[in-house]
Amino acid sequence: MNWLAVVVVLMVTIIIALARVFIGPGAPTRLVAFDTTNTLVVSGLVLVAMMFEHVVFIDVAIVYALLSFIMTLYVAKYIGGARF
Amino acid sequence: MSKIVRTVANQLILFVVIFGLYVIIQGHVTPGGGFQGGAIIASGAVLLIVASGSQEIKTWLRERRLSVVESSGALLFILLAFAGIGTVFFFNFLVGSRLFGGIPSVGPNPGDVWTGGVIPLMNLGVGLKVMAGLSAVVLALALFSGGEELEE
Amino acid sequence: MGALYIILPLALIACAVFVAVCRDLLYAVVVLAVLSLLLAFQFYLLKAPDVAIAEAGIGAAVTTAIFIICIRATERRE
Amino acid sequence: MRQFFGWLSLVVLMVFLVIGALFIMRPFGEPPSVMDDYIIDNAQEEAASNNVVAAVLFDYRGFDTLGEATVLFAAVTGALLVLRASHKKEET
Repeated sequence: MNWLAVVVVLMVTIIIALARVFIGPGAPTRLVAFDTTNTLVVSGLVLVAMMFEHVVFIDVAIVYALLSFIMTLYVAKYIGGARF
Repeated sequence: MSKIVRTVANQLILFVVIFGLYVIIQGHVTPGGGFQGGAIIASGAVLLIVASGSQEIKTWLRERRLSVVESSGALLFILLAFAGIGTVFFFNFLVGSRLFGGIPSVGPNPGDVWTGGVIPLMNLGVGLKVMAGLSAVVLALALFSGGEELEE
Repeated sequence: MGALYIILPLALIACAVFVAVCRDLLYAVVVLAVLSLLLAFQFYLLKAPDVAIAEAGIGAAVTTAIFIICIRATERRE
Repeated sequence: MRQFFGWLSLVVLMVFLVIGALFIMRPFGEPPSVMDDYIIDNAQEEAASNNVVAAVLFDYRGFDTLGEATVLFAAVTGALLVLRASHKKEET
């Protein structure tokens, strides 16, 4: 399998989501685009780990999948107007 | 935040802590180590702060206890460093003994947890230190930010 | 492999310029989170998983949390 | 106009420095000394650790990790000192 082509296509989709992060009107649009970027990068990490053929590279993908939604929660709580 | 977020956070904190302990303890075999595992567990504390609010966290997680944990981690690190001073400072004196004393074969191998000499214990000390330190900083900032009245 | 090593640093530079120029601090923090995400991916492609785990743990949760709490306590606009 | 020339000279200086650094820079992946070859060859026997990064951090360069721990301790102490003092002053 040619994993590199899949990763490059994922990078192009990341660039498209990044454009929405840059120009999107308002904070909620940027937040949703940012969450999309999170998911795409996690799948890209798993694909690159399969490309390198090392088992230990999966750990980074697990860490990011566990922790990436925390900043989404923080920005969402800020937009909601609650105190921390 | 809402009940969904609180329930999911209370279930997920277990997995975060277990994965952080895995990263700390396997730090000399797989990528990772004390700093990384401590940062992961501190992120779990940050998740609890955003899910339940800092006023409810304050009832069982104090900065004073966190500073005690951090100082004990630093003390463990420095005592392990001084324990090998018969040869040289930071000497790896546990290689060959019964505790963490195995020596791996040269070249790529899957590895064993019972290797590394003094390195896993130092990983544990640095992990305690980083975990308590980052949690204490974020908790203090959240308490200070939530304690005063904001006009908006 | 060459295409990734060209696309990803360009995206990093674009994110950094946006963070420096933007007047709204909340948008800057969101783009800073994206920057740390892509930086972890870059370290990962350079086969440094130790640094990638550290960047993911610190940049994912703790830095954004500190910045958002500080914006809550102060003004949002620059 | 003067500000424009200032910015222009700054940009020209930065471009000059970056291009000069690209010419001076060592080829990617070439080791700059023999020390890292020694560490890569002997870390598994001397430090008994498969992860060479952990061996360097806690065995070969232990003083650097001690300095990093000191910096973290100072940062946490300063943050707790400042925030706890201002918090207490607001209550009274």
